[in-house]
Amino acid sequence: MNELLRIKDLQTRFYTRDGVVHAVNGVSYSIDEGEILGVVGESGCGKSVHALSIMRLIPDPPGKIERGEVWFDGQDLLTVSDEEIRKVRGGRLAMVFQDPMSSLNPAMTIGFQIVEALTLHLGMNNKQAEARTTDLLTMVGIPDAKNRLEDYPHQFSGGMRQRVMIAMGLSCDPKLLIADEPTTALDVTIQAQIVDLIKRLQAELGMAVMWITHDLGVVADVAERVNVMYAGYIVERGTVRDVFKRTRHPYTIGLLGSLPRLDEDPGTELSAIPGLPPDLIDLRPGCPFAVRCTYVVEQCWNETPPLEPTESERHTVACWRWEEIAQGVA
Amino acid sequence: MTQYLLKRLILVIPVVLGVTFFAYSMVLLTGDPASALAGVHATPEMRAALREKLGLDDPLPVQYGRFLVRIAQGDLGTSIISRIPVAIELRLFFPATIELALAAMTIAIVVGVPLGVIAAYKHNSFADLGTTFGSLVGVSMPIFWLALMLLWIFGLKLGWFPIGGRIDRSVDLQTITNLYIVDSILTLNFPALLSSLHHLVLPAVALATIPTAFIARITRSAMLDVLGENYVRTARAKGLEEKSVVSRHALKNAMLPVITVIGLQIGLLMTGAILTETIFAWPGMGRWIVNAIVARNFPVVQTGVMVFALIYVFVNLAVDVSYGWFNPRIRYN
Amino acid sequence: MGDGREILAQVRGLVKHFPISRGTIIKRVVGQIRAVDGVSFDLYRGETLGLVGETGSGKTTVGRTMLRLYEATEGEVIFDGVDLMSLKGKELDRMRRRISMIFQDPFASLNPRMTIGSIVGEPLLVHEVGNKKERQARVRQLLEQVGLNPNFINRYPHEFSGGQQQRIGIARALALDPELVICDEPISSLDVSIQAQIVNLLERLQDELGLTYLFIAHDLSMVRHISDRIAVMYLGKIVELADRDSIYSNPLHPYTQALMSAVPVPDPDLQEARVRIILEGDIPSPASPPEGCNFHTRCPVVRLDHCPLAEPELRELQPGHWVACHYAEDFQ
Amino acid sequence: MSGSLAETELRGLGIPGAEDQSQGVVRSPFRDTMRRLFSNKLAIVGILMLGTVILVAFMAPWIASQHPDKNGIFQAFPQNNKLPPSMDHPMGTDVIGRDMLSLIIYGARISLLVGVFAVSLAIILGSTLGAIAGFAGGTVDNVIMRIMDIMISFPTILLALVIVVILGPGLFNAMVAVGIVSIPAFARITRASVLGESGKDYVMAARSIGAGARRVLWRHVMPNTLSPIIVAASLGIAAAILDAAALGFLGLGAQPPTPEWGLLLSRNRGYMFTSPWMVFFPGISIMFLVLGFNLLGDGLRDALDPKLG
Repeated sequence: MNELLRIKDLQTRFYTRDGVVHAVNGVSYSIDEGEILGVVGESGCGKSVHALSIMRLIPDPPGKIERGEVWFDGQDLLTVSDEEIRKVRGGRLAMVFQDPMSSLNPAMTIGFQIVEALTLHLGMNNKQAEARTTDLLTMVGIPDAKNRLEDYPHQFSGGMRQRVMIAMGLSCDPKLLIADEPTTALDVTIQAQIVDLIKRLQAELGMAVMWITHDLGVVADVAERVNVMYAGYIVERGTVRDVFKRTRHPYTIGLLGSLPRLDEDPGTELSAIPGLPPDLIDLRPGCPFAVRCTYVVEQCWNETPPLEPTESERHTVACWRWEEIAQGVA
Repeated sequence: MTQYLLKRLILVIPVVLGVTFFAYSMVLLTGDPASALAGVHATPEMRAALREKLGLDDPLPVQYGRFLVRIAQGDLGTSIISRIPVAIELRLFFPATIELALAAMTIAIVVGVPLGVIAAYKHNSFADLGTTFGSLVGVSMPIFWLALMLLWIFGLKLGWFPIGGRIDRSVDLQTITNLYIVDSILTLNFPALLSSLHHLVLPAVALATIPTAFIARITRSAMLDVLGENYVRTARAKGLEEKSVVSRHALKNAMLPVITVIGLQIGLLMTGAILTETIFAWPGMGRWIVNAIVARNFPVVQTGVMVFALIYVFVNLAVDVSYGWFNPRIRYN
Repeated sequence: MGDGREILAQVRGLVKHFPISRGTIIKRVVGQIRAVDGVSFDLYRGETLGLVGETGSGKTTVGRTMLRLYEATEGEVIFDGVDLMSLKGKELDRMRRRISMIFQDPFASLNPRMTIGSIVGEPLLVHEVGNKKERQARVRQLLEQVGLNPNFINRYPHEFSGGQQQRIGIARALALDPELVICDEPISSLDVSIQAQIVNLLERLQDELGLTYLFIAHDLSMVRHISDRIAVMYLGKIVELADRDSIYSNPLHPYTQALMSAVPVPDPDLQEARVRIILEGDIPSPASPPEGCNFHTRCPVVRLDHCPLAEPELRELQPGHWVACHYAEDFQ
Repeated sequence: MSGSLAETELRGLGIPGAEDQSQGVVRSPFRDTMRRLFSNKLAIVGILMLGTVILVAFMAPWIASQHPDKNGIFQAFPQNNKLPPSMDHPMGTDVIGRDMLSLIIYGARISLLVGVFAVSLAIILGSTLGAIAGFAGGTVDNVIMRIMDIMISFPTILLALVIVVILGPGLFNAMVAVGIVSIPAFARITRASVLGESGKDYVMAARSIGAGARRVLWRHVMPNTLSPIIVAASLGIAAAILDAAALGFLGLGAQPPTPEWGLLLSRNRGYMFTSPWMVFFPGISIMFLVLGFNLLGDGLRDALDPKLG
């Protein structure tokens, strides 16, 4: 597989009145062409911010991409001109957002909102763009698409709106689709429809997908590889089986333990992670998870563990004690 | 849409009735209209006769009903001072005020909206702070003082603009609508157009100050809200240029609160017109009413109060209806 | 199921319709949002009954109507032998001491201008329990019980994280030693690792205080974890009610089956092995629910000659296992 | 005000640092508001401006060079009329030779009084009506709010003029008129706020523990409706001062010899082309005071509701 996106040491901060928020703290990884990568973590772990940083959509001020490289299709997106990045956005690199109601412009027809992208990136005229928009909407499963181009977002249900968002994201045949919690705002049965849709389209169109979510179950379902993020760091990375079955980071272990399992005896107590997520404003040196970690040792307080390969080259973890954990857990 | 319009019209009816009722009963509250009409030298018998003739001894609802019938027939009474039918005076003064108000509103929108957009876009910049502070100064200014200062500086010291009236006495203008700008264009009277525009500048600028400031403030805060919305991020993620993001995606959504304020500004504009017209000797409704109030010229006061209130009511109706264009949700519900 | 166990509350034929009114000056009712449309179930003392459903299923309305936060359109809620719906004034207040509620959005459910001490102490004050000193002591005890530092008593809600705010809400709900606690999606706005903390807390408190829970949620795996019995709602009606194990091992309603198969499992092997039932279409609006069986528009096994015409009864197909589907026998 | 957009965006991104998590000092909503208010430059300017006027008004007997007698009349010095600003008369003298600065200093007392009185009247009547409308709903709400709609349809000055004509000209009547004119604004704000707060979860929570209607109203709903009313009060005082000055200017407000700013301006208007200071200083004083209240009101709005820019 060819490498499509390579991120090196990405760091994003927000300069707020209360202090500097260390949102993303040196993230490096790559995505191959046609791959589905899951990015999982709780709120404030930097998963969305890092995706927006890739697109250069961080509101500045207060946000600032401090350093790093984002190589996409032979270009470093962080150094190209504003004009160049606009050509990439919505074209080869598209994004679908969490809340389909607020992410669509309420004062514009959905037809226009998709046509707009097509005329911009593919240079189509209105007629061609409308025809393609109808095809796209049909493809994402909107019944009677032709007659719905003139409708406004509020005339669609939540699930249908997310389909419209997906059609918009796919409009210019992106090589990479970043889906930022695309199913979080939806009901369970609708969520299943959307997951199924994106999986099907990914297989058909062969694009790569970065699937950002807090739902470990969704990741296990859709992704081939996973990044687990905590406090702006990737703490564990590997194939879904590596991360879910040979878990090496105490945070991932805790996260999985927090979830009740359909295959477990429901009587057992959940092994919740104690404490609160860290305050990113005064993020202290050392492992960010140390305060909540049951495996913590002296070293964790002072040195930030690097992301290192474990038993397998492709399964990496940022923990000083992963080997002991492996022996204990495995 | 038609149904929505109809609904809104029905809602206006009680307000219109209330307004006319207030205008009518107000006169009774301020004292005996018969004595005012009859003059100071009238005997008690003359006043009593007049009261009976005017039907002032009937119960209030009956009087009000008669009043409504009368204005429905276009009879607004006769001015006590000039003895001219109020309807005729109204046709003379009303267009002057409309001309002034429209000019002021145009200035306010043309200046205020872009200022607010720029301030919001360059949030926390010097331009933003300047607009915020400047617009606060604008709304804090006593309009009669501002008018006097403009008159003093641009009328007297610099001599750029005339200090009163609507048109030079030396210019002939055949009036059709009594809107001088419209009339001079209709009659292709270029000198009259120039002269009336020249006279309009200072009063219009004075009158526009407060609405401009208000509109700039509201536009700024509405734009700030909208620029933080997710669909603006979507527009950027689509690769649109900033220009289209702001002008196409953000502005249309931000206009909703702005047009509400424009509607509400009409009330303030009318308040301003009362004061501005007094200072610039503008022969409009404001001056007409103030003079009438001081002189207790009730038929004129009644008419003026009603006209001002009805303008407000119907402008706000128009604003409500125009929501449909900006907000498709309303159009379809 | 009910054998030998004490019934704490019975909900019988509960209906809550919210009128949709139109009109400018004269309001007229043009329709009804049928939020809850005939719901009956029993609550046994000391158990947790899970009430699951998606948007528009009416699960939250059931909880709120039981506490008379909404007035029921029809139906009875018999609590310890008394119909709550018929109570007035003082009697109602007395009964309210025995039932309390935990809300979905912890921050929104706490008055931002009150200290957490006065929030947690308010039920005591309202029901005139003890003197000031005793109340203060009780508040400190409650805070400790839910895992908060009692010295925070003078702080304000916005100074706490979401999980801590929910603990404050729980402390308030426990202030009057209630017998029944209605938990209205108490964890759905929290992060995964915090959810587990709160669920463990609720379970511990149930053991310690012998509470009965009505646990309202949309997350099936969490409901299965915490509940003894589970009721599944769809468009204002209960479609299936059974004890936890039988509903998971042997779901009899096609909606329950689809709902369970839609829940993602955090295990790639299991995920692969599962057969997914993906329902088509959207959830209909509760303002105009489909005729007959209200699930027939999305049902994968619908029989069009019957389902749209007749409304299925909720019937006890197996002991303690209730289901509202004409063809539930086929799934046994 | 600064950074509010940023904070909203940060919350949207779910960055915990964007919400205050500091657990050090006890931070009541009141202290938070004050902290935000005093970190707003424009608000501080407003507070300083207001402070100056209040101080001047309070200290008038000590700082003015001329003083009114028992009947409130300033002595005229006809030989000193229309003197331009100088060391002796920093703002010059008026048509009958009174020291403008002294008049302005004593006028500050009147404008402050007018603003506070009018808005107090409007709050007492308007907010009560609004709260009743919001709580009662139905017909009561409809009737109250339609009356407010009618009142709001009249330009404020026009309505005030009519009220003054009914009551008779004079400072007190002008204050009452301006107060009445402000009623609908407070009624609307209070009603909207009561409706908004009543629908919130914490009100539902209070009802769930059995709190009675009175407790829900006074302990839960009303304290949370205060913010918009406080903001409206500050901005309302500004508007009331302007309206009262306009009434004075039209000769229907304060009557001579009261040194009311609008009246001063109107009395000297005829001489403005020859002695512009006589018009300039009263006007700038009005603007100074009104701007102070507007800046404070704006700052309070931002401080009380950090979400709004």
